[in-house]
Amino acid sequence: MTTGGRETAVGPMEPAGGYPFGPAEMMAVALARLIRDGETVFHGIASPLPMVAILLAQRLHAPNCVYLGIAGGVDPRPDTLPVSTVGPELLVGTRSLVTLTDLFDLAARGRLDTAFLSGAQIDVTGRINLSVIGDFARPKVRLPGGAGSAALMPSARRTILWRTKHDRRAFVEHLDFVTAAGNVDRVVTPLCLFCRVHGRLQVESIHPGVSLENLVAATGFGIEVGPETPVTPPPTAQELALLADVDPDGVRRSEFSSSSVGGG
Amino acid sequence: MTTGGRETAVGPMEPAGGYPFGPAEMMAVALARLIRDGETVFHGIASPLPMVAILLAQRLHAPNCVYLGIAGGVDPRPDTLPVSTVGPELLVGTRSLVTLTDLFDLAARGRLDTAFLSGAQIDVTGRINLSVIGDFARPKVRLPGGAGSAALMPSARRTILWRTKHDRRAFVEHLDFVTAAGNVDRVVTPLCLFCRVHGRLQVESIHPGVSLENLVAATGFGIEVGPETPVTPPPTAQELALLADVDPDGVRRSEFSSSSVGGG
Amino acid sequence: MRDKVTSLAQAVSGVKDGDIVALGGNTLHRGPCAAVHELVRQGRRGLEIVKTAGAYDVDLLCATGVAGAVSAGFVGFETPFGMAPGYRRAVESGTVEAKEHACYTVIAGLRAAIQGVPFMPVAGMLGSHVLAVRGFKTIADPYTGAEVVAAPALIPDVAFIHVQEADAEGNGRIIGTRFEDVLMAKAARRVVITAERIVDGETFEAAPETVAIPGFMVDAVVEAPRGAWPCSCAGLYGYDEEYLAAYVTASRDPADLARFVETHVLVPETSAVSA
Amino acid sequence: MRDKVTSLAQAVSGVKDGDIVALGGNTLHRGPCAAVHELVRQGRRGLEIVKTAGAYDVDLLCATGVAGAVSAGFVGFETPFGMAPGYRRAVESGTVEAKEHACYTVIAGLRAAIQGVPFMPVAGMLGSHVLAVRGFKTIADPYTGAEVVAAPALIPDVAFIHVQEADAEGNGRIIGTRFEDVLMAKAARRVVITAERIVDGETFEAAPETVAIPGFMVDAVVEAPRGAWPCSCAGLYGYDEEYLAAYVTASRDPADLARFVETHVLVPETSAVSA
Repeated sequence: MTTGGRETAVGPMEPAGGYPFGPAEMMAVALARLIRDGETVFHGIASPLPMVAILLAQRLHAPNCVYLGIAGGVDPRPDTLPVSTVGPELLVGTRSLVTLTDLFDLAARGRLDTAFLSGAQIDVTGRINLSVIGDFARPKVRLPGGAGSAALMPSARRTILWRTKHDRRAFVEHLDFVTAAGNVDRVVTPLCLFCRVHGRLQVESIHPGVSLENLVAATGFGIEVGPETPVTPPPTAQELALLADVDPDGVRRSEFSSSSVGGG
Repeated sequence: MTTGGRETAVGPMEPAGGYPFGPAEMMAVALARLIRDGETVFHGIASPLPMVAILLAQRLHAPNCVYLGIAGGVDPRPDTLPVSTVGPELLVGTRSLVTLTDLFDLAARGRLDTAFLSGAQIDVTGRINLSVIGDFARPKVRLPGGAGSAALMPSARRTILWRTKHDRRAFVEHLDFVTAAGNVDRVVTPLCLFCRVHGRLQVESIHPGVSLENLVAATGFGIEVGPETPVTPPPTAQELALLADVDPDGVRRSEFSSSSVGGG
Repeated sequence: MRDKVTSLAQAVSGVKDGDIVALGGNTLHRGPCAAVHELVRQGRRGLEIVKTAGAYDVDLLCATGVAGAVSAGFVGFETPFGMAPGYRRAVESGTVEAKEHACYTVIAGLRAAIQGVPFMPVAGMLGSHVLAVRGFKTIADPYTGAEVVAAPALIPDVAFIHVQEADAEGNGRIIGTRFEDVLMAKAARRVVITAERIVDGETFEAAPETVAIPGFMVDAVVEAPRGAWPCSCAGLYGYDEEYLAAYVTASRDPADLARFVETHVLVPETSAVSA
Repeated sequence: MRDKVTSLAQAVSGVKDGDIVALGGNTLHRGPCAAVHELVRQGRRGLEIVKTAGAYDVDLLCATGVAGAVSAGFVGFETPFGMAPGYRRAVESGTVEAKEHACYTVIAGLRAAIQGVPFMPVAGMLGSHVLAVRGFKTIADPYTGAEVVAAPALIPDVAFIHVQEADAEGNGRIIGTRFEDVLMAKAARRVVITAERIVDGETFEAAPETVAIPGFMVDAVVEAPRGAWPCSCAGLYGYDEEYLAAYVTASRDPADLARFVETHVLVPETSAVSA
């Protein structure tokens, strides 16, 4: 029904340490590592990387994390991964059905541990814009909208943002519109991992093969990096093997060739 | 699982016009006649007479009235009638399930046509008490409570009250507690049919075999009756035949020998 | 998801004196009576019981001193058995507070809890003294100024829900009507499922629509055959007319009631296998 | 209950210019696209479209001038096809008003409609500019004084819901996830069900849990095989990748779009049997 991701190689990383990986693999693994065992974890629309990351984390260190998706399944065991993360493939193996309403409610009453969200623009405080570029009433670019983010970012215990494009149009000094603000914990990009400390994003680690100069040049807000900045541990052989098993068609790469922006 | 009603003969009526009927038959038929074709109609807990009346009306003049019950069924076709009107017997033949929440919501948005409710006490304005006799905080008698009535009486398009005891303890000048108030249209008792005009109950018809003196003596609030007061048409042969078919075990009579008060 | 199967005693031991305890089912049907019996055996005190419409479960908890308050729209044994004598006596004597509700305000309070908001606007209710005795306030709609009743959030510390089938993860399948059980399971801080039988959860994968309670909302699962008894359990058994009639008779007198409870409830073997 | 089966043209003809129209489904899945195509064919104007997350349905209604406003949390074709060009152009040129929502405020507005109250308190949302651009107000909890966002009631004039099976009374069986379709069916003044096939309703009696939309809430039932196309319909067909890719390409240019609509939408035979 849906095809897997395309084989487009994007980003600055080269296979390192003998394991073949690119930015999609690095991001999927980095996202998976952030998931804790036993957590309730949500992703929404247009979210192939979180989908892959959750399924990978369940195979790695978080067998009891509860995977809740907009597709309505709970801990699905999909036979094939859809590129549309609302797809009925994500109902295979589910034992109960939940609606988006149920999941927003879960967050609202403080019981959703982690939400994966994204933004067309992300600022240094972790706020996001998924609404417009330019003026709201007569925008230069009408973006798709924030989906669940305005409700989830303040109410989920933590939000992990991801963005497959890391450039000065995505990571900005000033948002054109604040679609959502809230409990952002980490941001994962093809270049680095941000954590939020005292309300501001800072680089927690830089991915292998990325230069400090490129990272600074690609980031529209001020960051402090230097030779002491840790390097993200590259995906291990086990991580890559399980990733290939979870996502044999490479759906994790689909976001890199789409005009879509991950949603909520 | 449940037994049918007992064969207790209660009330002032004698078989009339050649058809054998007592107060349970008169009340069931009088309630059924009030139901209009195409309406959405609800009864709740402890409501054998409305249950029988709705099923009877569907067989008589209202085949398209929609029967919604607290048991969760829609237009059930029970094989046997339960004495507990919450019973799973009222799920037989249903094609969808509804919760009490759904039915209250339906009323709240103005889409429930008729609710059947009762009261331990009923006053001349049609307000009811199902909460306490005496002081609320330290009551002389703690009654079961109003169930859905406080929500439904103001929001259902109309409420039909019924009460199998018609005496001065039930039809009172002054309620000890107002459990619910609202859109009461008719009240059916073993003695008469009340309608509400300009906010006050008045006798619309007196049941056959009931004397005016008895009706006045049994009613705690002032009523205007006289020789010109119409007599309720007795159940027809067709009504009684279908009633016997709908309720062969005589569940309609069960309320007359119970300490229970019909609910909502 | 992890295995949550435990014993009834263990699951109930998590209830603390004074907790707000929601009970699934409605009147004579699918009440979580095995759990209620265990609350009596464990001697809990001062519980606030939440139910839209209760019967044996609420009456027994009031008559045995377990309940300190009841937030319900209705407590009675319906037409078959009439009034609830234990509840009546407890409220009339002042040992239990009747927190008068319409069933819909119980629902509204649970909805507020589910949605993580402090109150829920609720239609109807105007003209009822319930508002005054409960201190329910009205609030002006910020858009039109219209006044609407606001029911405060009602957050159970624990909900007990009896189902026909559950798996070890807590997925609960309810056959027939769900009453307000799903609301209770979502609203409560902790959810205990008692199930007629524990089944392999793979059997739910073919029809997840029939699973009313998703396992991730559940904290403990207990296998409790006939766990709704003496209530009915749709598809399996009706309510126990003889037992309930005897209970209601006994419940009218404290000494009779004490003997009845001693025989039928305090001895686990009896209540577990009776009828 | 009465028979509600009618033609698609008849069912859609009840929509008036300017109506608020809710569409079931989500993004590329189980949208009521047969009804959407008929709205285009009948040339409705100025509709306010309500959806949590839309794609082809919302984009087409914007691109063809049927929609005057969109109340949605998201409009886009997700990762497979990216942004929604027709929606973008219509909003950027000012012919369609984007009534910015979080999906949860759409849900909150529908909940207020369902519950017959003028507004619904909704958690989260603080810090978002959505509040300001939509004029959403906050309200003080009358019990604690805590401020909470109040979403105004959102009452669709009509909801179109596509299901796998329905009976003549309007009982609608949905296989797989229900998205927010049940909320829409309850909130709307009028409900139109389009169904892959109309079946004998007796088949629902064995498993009423699988019936998502009770018939008594439904006004019209239309048999519409492949009625979700080009969206997916769980258990029956996937989304039509080739068609959607072609649509998105055409939608970028008004002239191309007009030709595409002429060929694929305005000719009923084509859209009814295509793919």
